[in-house]
Amino acid sequence: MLETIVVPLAKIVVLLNAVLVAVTFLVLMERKVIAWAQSRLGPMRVGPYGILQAIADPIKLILKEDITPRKADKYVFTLAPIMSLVPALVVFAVVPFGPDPFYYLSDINVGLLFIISVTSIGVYGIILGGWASNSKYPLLASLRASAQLISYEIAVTMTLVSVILTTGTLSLVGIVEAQREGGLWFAFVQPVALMLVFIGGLAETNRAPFDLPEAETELTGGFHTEYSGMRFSLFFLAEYANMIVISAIVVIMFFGGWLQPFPNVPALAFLGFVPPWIWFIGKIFLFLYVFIWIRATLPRYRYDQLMALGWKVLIPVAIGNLVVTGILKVAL
Amino acid sequence: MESIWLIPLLPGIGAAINGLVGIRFFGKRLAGVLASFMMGWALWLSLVAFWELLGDEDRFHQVTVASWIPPIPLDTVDGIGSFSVDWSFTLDPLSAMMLLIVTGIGFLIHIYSIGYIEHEPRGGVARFFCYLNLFCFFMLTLVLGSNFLVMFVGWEGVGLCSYLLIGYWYQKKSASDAGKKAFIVNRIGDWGFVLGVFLVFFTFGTLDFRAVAEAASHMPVETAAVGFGVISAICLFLFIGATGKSAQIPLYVWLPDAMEGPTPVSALIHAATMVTAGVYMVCRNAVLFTHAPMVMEVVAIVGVLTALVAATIGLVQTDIKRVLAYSTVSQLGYMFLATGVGAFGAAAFHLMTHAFFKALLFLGSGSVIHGMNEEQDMRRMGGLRQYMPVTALTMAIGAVAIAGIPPFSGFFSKDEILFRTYLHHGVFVPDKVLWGLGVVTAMLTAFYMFRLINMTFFGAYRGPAWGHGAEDHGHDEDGHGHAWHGPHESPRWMTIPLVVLAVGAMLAGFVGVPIAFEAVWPWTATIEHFLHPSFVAEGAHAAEEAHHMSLLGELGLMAFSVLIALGGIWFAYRNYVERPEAAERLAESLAGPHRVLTNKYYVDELYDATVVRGTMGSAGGLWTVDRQVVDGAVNGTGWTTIAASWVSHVLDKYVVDGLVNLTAWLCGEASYAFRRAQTGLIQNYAFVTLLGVFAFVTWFLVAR
Amino acid sequence: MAEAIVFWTLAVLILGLGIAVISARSAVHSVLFLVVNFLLVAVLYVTLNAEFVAVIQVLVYAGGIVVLYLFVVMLVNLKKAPERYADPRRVPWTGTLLAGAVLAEVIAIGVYSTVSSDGAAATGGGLGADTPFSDCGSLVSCNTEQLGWVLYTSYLIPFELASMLLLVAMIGAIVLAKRHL
Amino acid sequence: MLEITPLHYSLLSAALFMIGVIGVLVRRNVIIIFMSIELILNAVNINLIALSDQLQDLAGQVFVVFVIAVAAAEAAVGLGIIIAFYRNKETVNIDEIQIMRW
Repeated sequence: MLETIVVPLAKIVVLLNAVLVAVTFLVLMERKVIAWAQSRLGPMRVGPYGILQAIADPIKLILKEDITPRKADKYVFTLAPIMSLVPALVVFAVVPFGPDPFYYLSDINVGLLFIISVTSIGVYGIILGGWASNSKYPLLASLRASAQLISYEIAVTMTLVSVILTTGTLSLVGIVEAQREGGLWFAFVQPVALMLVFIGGLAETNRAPFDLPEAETELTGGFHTEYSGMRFSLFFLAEYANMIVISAIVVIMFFGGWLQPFPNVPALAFLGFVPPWIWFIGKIFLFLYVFIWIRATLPRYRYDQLMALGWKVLIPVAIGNLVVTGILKVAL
Repeated sequence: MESIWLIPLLPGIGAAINGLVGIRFFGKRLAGVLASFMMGWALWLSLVAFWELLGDEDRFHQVTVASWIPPIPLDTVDGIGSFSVDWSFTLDPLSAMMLLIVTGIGFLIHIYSIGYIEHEPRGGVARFFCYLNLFCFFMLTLVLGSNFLVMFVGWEGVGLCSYLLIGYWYQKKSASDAGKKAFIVNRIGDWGFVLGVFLVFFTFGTLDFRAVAEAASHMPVETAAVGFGVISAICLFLFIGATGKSAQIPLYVWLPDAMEGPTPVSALIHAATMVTAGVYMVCRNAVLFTHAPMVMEVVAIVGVLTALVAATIGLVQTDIKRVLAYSTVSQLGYMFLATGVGAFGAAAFHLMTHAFFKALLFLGSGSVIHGMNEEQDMRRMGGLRQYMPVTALTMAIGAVAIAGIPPFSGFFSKDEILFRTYLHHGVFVPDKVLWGLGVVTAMLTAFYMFRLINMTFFGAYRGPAWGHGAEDHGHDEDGHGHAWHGPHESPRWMTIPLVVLAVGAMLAGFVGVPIAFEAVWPWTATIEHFLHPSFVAEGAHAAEEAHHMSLLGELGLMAFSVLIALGGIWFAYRNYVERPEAAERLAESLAGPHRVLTNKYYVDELYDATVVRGTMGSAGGLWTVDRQVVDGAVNGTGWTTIAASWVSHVLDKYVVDGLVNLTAWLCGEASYAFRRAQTGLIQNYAFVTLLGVFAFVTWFLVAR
Repeated sequence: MAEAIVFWTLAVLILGLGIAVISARSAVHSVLFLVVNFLLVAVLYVTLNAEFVAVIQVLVYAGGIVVLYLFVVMLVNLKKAPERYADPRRVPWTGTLLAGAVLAEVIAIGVYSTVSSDGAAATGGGLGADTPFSDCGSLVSCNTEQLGWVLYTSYLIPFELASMLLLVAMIGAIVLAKRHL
Repeated sequence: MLEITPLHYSLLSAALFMIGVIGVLVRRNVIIIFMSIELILNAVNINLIALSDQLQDLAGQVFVVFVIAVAAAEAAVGLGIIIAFYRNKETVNIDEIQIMRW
């Protein structure tokens, strides 16, 4: 009873809270980093160096009035943000933070497929949010967003297949173990796949330079224009949780998950003093920083450019990468 | 000699360039220079080939360029033969001589044409030179061809070019009519030629000249005693071809009309080269003809009659080119007379000398016409020697040469013909009659030639007046419409060929000096010896027959003919220079014959009344038959069909269609219930499917 | 016990959502019910030890096909209600009754056959025994590998045919839906 | 009742199948009819998976994979036809789609 119900439940509670708190601080981190990139200071008022801004923002969002437009489809309007956030959180069920079963909720043998399939549910949140608002700009934005997500999902999935081909397992723990046994992070084995997954991940999380669905200059705010208060904050949470998910996938797939750098090199064995979950979270934050860095640096794509990139560059390259990987796998 | 096939090809290339590119893009001078250059090149190759031939023991060289007609089994008199033709060319003495004539005179006339044709529009010049080069291409093919069919290609080709060039000024009705006339009359001759060729193949199983001659030499000579055999038939058919091409009775009528063409054309085609093709062809088949003495006699008779008739017509013509045209016909008659009496060498010799002086005379007349601003009537000329001295002098040389005054070329060749005619023993015709007619013709020749010279260059100027306002008129470079400033000498382009030809007309005769002059001139009868191998079969290197009579007799004959010629000249001088009115008086006193001669013996009218009208009449009759009877039958069939189809239509509509409609109606009525089931609603169909499932499941349930 | 609870819960939800799908007034709601239905069916698959198929069900059906339906529903944004006109010849209620009857019959057959041939099922064996992954023990732990093995050996040609079918369908859908090619 | 036999799954499958059939027969919106067909396919899949588990034979799961592939193809082409039809006739009511009946 304890093993099958209480411990997992406790882990779930801790994990969800950790993710949500991480998201609030991620928002603060984003504001600070962008401010520094633009030679500003960013939030400075709440707490020392604005640290407590991370607490103030959620409080504000929760306390704001939650408006439902009269012509909106009420149930769907409520359902949409939930459908957006839930898949992002469900993914953490299979993310391993460390080598022991203690560090993860479960290790299923189709872990990677599970992540892909669950994230593909996330598109409902966006598309229904836009539709339920019964307003033309959100609808346009949601159609754009879902087309974008589906397109890039194909490229990412194709790329991940080539990684699976390298490891021979779909289990996330297995993938990390494969990197430990190989002594080399897959970032060095599959550099093309890394680039493809990272670009695709940017697009799937609607981050710059692919933030078309929330292009405020064109669509007055994107698919969540009509949302406010708590329901808006759910979309907000979902986006940042998705960022963390993508970072986690990239780290697990290509940067050795909880492994220290070059785990087979004895000279670097002293790095093992740092606990594995610290390594894992540190790498995730590194990639979150890259996300923010890119947003501060690159301009937004035009919609046709976005589609051309997805269909005419990423997918062919992904297929080519898959073919090359297969040939090498057979040849070596 | 290996490259003799290139000799015809060069003008052919020139024609292609001028025709395909030149008409659109070339300037006048460029077109002419290109064509002349091609002819000059061909001339050079001909000279080289001739030189090599002189060094060749066999005096025979054959080059096969390609296979033309692959072997086809065809019927011959000896069973099935293999009919195959190659593109092969032969160089032997006869063709070498013709080669030099065609390329040499052709080259000079090309040069002359550059000057003559410069008033034409730009495209017309290129067209002219294209035709001229094309003519040379075909003429050289004709000359070099080593079998009947290759020769026939050239034969038809020159006919085509003749037609094109006579009709060069196709806007002029008379020119295009003359072209058509030449073409159609030539067709009659070609018909004979083709029949001859068929018969040659049927008889000998080959078309190669040399093989035919070889085979014929083994056959008996078809004298009157032997009878009229197949060789005679062949020769007669070939001679019909020759009469067409070489303008002999009865097919000579086209040649005078052909003078509608530009004068260089008249000189090249209708005097020097093409019209001699018939003579050449007869000489080429000398072996065949010597085996058919009766046909030889016919040839001689036709030749001498043509010579006489044409000469008489020439006496009264006033158009300068027509006089020369009849003169040409007359001289061609001489050549046939020579072949007819077996003097093929003399014929070829006269052909050569005639080419020189007749080309000279034509070019001279062209120069006169050019200088007189397209005036051709001699009655409107006179005294022109002071305006165009070079033309006058060269033409006078030509006239002397044709009249047969020693030592000019005409004397040697004509005298050889008359001499051989004198010696000839005819089959039907009494001895010496042919000779007598020839002599009369010689006198007439001298007369009408000097009539021409006198009327043109001597006496008072009778032509139109001309303005002296050279300064008043802007000198138009294009030529057309520029004011005429009186008779003038022609440009260098034209006079230089005249001079060259005049030298040729003076000296050409020395290659054939009679044997009688052995004492004073060691190289006698050179050309006869040179040509002899061409006139005998390969195997039969028989010694040349010696045609001898006493030296005194021979010299006497010569002196007689010279005297006759001088008499003609004197008569012309008296009537046209000393007392111009005497000619008119003479014409009045002999009004009847004069009118007959002026109207050319009414031959054109006769042909018009018989052949042309006959053809037109029968065509009209046939047309009427066609319209009334044939068309009537066709229309009747049509009406019958319409009526029948109407009946069929009624049957179709009411019986057949009725049955079909009945069937359809029955089907439609019978299927009413089934049709109701087709609602078009997919769900109803799905319902029926479900019904089937229900039935199945029920059966399953019950059956258990 | 636990299996029974899970099964009955899922069965009731699946059937209820199925009815909701065909009875929802708005097409979008219908699509949403369908998605949830499919997710629940995927859960059912998991309880039946078919993890890979369950994930594929979510990925292809819920993540792909139904999104396509949602797209089409939004594109066909009708001004008048799509079901306003009803042909008088249609037979919906008869059909429903007939379907119910067939269902009843099938249940009857099922109940009878279970009673009559009790225990004849569950013979075991199958393809799992002779694959290279037979050392995995049960079908559960190596489901994906074994399915892949079977799919790429015994069922290779049908698999390739299915891929060709998908390619053809893709091209056909593009040709059909594109306004100007 | 408490022991779950394959029969339970088969009857669940049959019930879902009939729900789909009723959807096909009753609804006039072509899109919803298509969705009903998807329900039918799912019913079949449930049956296949259940029997696969019962018989320990992977063929059932293989067939489910094929069924899903065919369903994807059917959805793509069918929805393409609906789009094309809607573009021409401005309707998705199946009762108005009957001009091919003759």
